Amino acid sequence: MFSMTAITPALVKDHGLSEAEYRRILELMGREPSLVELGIFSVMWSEHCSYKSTRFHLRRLPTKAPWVLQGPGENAGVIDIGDGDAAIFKMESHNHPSFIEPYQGAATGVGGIMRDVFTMGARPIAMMNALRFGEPSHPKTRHLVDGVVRGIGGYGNCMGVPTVGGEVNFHRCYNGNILVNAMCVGLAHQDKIFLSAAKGAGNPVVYIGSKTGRDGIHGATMASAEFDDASEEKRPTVQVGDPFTEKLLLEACLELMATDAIIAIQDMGAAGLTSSSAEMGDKGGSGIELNLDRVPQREEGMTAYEMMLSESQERMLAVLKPGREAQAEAIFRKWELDFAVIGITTDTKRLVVKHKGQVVADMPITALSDEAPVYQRPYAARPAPAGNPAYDAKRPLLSSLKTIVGAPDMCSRRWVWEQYDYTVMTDTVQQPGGDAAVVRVHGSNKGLAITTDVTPRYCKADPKEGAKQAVAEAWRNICAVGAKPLAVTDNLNFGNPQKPEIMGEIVAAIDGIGEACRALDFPVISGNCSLYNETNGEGIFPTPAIGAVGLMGDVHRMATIAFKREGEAIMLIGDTRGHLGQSIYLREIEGREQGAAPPVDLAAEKAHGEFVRRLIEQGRVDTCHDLSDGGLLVALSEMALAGDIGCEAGVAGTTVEAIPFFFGEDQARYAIAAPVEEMNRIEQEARDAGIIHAIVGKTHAAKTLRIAGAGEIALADLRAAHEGWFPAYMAKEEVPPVN
Amino acid sequence: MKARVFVTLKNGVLDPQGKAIGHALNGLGFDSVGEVRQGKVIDLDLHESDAQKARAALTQMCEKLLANTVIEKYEIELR
Amino acid sequence: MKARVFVTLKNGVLDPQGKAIGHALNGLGFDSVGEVRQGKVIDLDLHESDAQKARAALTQMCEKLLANTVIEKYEIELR
Amino acid sequence: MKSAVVVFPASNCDRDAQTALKQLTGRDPHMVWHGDSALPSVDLVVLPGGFSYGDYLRSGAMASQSAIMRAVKAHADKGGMVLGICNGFQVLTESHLLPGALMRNADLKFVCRPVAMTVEETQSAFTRKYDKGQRVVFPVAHGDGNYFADEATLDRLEGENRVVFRYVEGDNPNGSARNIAGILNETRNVMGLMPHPERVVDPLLGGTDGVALFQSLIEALS
Ligand SMILES: Nc1ncnc2c1ncn2[C@@H]1O[C@H](COP(=O)(O)OP(=O)(O)O)[C@@H](O)[C@H]1O
Ligand SMILES: [Mg+2]
Repeated sequence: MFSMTAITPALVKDHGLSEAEYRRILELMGREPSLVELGIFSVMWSEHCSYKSTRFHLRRLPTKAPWVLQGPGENAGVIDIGDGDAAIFKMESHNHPSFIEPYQGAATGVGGIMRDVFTMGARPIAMMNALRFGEPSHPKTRHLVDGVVRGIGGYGNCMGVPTVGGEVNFHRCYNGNILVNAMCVGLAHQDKIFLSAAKGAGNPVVYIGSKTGRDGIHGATMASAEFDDASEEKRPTVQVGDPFTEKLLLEACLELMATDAIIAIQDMGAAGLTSSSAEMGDKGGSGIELNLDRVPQREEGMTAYEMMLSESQERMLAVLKPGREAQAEAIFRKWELDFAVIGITTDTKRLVVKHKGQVVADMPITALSDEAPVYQRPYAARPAPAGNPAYDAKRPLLSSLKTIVGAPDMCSRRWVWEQYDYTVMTDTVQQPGGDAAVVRVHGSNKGLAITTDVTPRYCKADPKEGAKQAVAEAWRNICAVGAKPLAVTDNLNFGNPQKPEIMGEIVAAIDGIGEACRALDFPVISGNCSLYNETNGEGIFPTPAIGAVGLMGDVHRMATIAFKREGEAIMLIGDTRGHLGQSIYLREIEGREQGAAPPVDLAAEKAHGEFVRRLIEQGRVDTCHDLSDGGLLVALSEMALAGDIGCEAGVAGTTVEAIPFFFGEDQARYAIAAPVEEMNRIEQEARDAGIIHAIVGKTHAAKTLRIAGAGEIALADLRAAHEGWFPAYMAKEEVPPVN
Repeated sequence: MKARVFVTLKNGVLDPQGKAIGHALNGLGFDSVGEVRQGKVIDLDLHESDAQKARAALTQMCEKLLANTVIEKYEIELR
Repeated sequence: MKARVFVTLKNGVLDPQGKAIGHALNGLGFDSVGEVRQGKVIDLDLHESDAQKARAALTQMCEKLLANTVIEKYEIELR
Repeated sequence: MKSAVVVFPASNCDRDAQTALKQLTGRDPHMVWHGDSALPSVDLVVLPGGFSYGDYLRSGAMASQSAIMRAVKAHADKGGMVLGICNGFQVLTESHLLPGALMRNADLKFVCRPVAMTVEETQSAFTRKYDKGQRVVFPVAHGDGNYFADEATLDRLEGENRVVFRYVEGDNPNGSARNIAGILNETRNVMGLMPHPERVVDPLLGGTDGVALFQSLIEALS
């Protein structure tokens, strides 16, 4: 029945399968697999699709809350945001393709995460991106920054979805492995959420979107004898994004979803037809039979193997109610997209693939899902450095500040976000540059606050505490604008899990995320793992990026970081002990990455976040900034620059010395500003609630930052440093565009 | 010396622009139009009279900057 | 029949892309590079065997869609 | 005032235009599909922002060939009002309803930010509610907003007071000739501009400077 290709050990190895895995395949199949079947196993059992190294540990994450409508396991997670509305979101990486071809890699990353969200019935309403590049002096960095940012903009802008925030870091640990993590947030009606379970037999399986080409078929497998001959050029493993087609696909899918023709729908992401059909059959407890002759093809002479493994973009697979094909087809024709009935659901629980009158694959679907390997890889914990490092107390505070606000990791990201359309859809009520972005729920007064956070240097020093900190900072950023944090998505970026010390980082980080999310009632509803981020044995810092969403009832009661009025009192909320370990100060001023990561007190995070949020919700505070990288003085500078209003401040409420007081990175802290009488009341309430706080200064008429005992610096000077670095760095060599 | 460099997508790489142009031309009634691919043409003035040297330099320029050899191929024409 | 259409900016129309490429090439040490202009090349498959008809159709395509004659000029090549 | 918004494939500010028109005129605009060949009977046609046809080939080029554009031309020929915003402006120049062309931004980057402009001309149905010389701030969000026309055309535009909005000197986001942000056609019933008035009709979104543009049209057309 199968055209036989001998499955040699070399071929198995080329498919990334171990000998033990192949023996398991033989057992499950009861015979030698065909080449197509081997290809299908190779992608379905890959780390990317099966999460085989992390699945066991991910089970420890909290995923439930009364407001969680759909946790991990679907294309994206879903939360209840009231009034019958749902927010649907997920974050995903496109690290490796972006390193090879930054524009297209980042663009298709954006396209992929958007499909994950709109395949569930949501209209995407906001995008975020968390980016990590190598050190600025590395010869590739500038080119990668330019390409990635243009690629994200090129795709997101065309889609008409505002890109409202993100993160950018530079560090030598990413020299050979940049990270491009993109997050998409969508909005849907709770009664119109679409899942991927292909329930029932005899239902048509339809293919919609772009045609299938030989995109992204893994290079290693191409080396096998069968595929050598025809290829005059080395086949690229990078796909080209087509945002125009994706925009049509989005509108067409939403139009089809407004009918009741769909039983199940799923985007074709990594491993395209293979994973979408296997996952839909698996979730629906059904079988799927595909006829590849009907697949719309872009190139001639495509083999079954190529079609099943192609990662061509902008495609979807859906299962319709019988008899609805014509209705669906009319919608896709209107949008000038390909539409084809390529198969049918069955009750066999098998994936059967036919091509040119032959059965080229016939396999039990459970072999691809439930039976996929799950490893408990050995892991080793690394002792975390302890102690608060020494510092030179004689360094002048304000010149250090100027250096810090102009450092690559700390300067304004305006150069980045101005290349993204962040105002399209006319609901961006808090623009990039603040703590969390806020997008209004269209036609209402509700808002969603969105942020992404992680501090890799903390995670390197102490993966568990660093992961807790990432969750805590995301929580804080959402509270700081006045929203209630609801749920998170994570993107776990790590090195090679087959090394026990890396696996140790993964396990510790998952434990940290779990502990923080549990304590903050902040469940994980979706996520993604990106492992093997290593070059020549050098791994990246553990980088568990956290994306989070919160809800505010009334966008008119929202805080921003900008000082708004002169003469207001500034309060520091939280305990300041002057933690300089792993701080920006130590790194940028003393040139050391040293000491313990700042400890995270989750009870304090919760209490302080709720206290601040209540003040904002009550309309009593509209100026708030959480304290993170760079500590209090950096926060005050950002507040002053954003509002173009100066302030004065001094050490208060503690015996901590000036440098650690102003630059320490103790957690669970916020700076707020309010009129003096209001602040008196707030102080009383803080005292009553047992929340550590101190009045550290006030806003003033001069456009300066004045620090008791350290002098004064003009906002213009700070602004020049803060706004200057990025454009100056990027201007050093003009990089011509791709288009 | 003047040189012209063509940078086009490799065969098999999706060309969304070409696809859309072909579609639009068909829509305008140009039925005879089949596949369309779009590329870049870069015209350069070179202060170099040795054709061999010019070609070597252009090859380097293409590899380093003008083409993204992951997805694009290039042709060099001296004139 | 295959056809190639070149669409380039008219002389006198500023070409920032070409300028940026020239600048970058100089920056990479290609000192012999003088002026650079960037344009588009569009390759078409035509189901048409009559060269004259093909050229007439292509001229129309250029005028209607492929070139914006306010800023661009075009050349047609049959192959 | 009755209005219509044309939806091209990959228009993406169609809903934004719809929302603003609804808010300011009190009635829903007709949403018209690019493949239709007729317009409903309306006073104003808006060509919205976005990336019609992906902006492949040239921004606005393929959209200018849409069936609906013949009807838009006929509407304009009869004196009907047409407003092209961003991609809509590009469609208008590609359709020759407005002179010149919109080229790639001089620094080759997409730019999204608020820009300051002056209202240069108030003798128009689009701007009569502004003061001449008034400074307004609208956001831009485009990669191809660099207005180009030959010197004679530019002189003529200026001479006939058809430059309606001009970027404040030093705040030109795209290299546009003579800081031009928006222009009128000869008969002053077609206007195109790169900045987005429909994004500044709500104080929460950073301003209300766009309101007067829509109110001008409402007043002129009532
Ligand atoms: N890649 C990016 N794209 C868009 N906005 C970004 C990006 N990186 C950072 N920003 C924005 O810059 C601001 C500062 O970022 P960051 O210092 O990481 O904030 P925080 O410390 O509050 O998490 C935020 O508003 C953030 O959304
Ligand atoms: Mg913050």
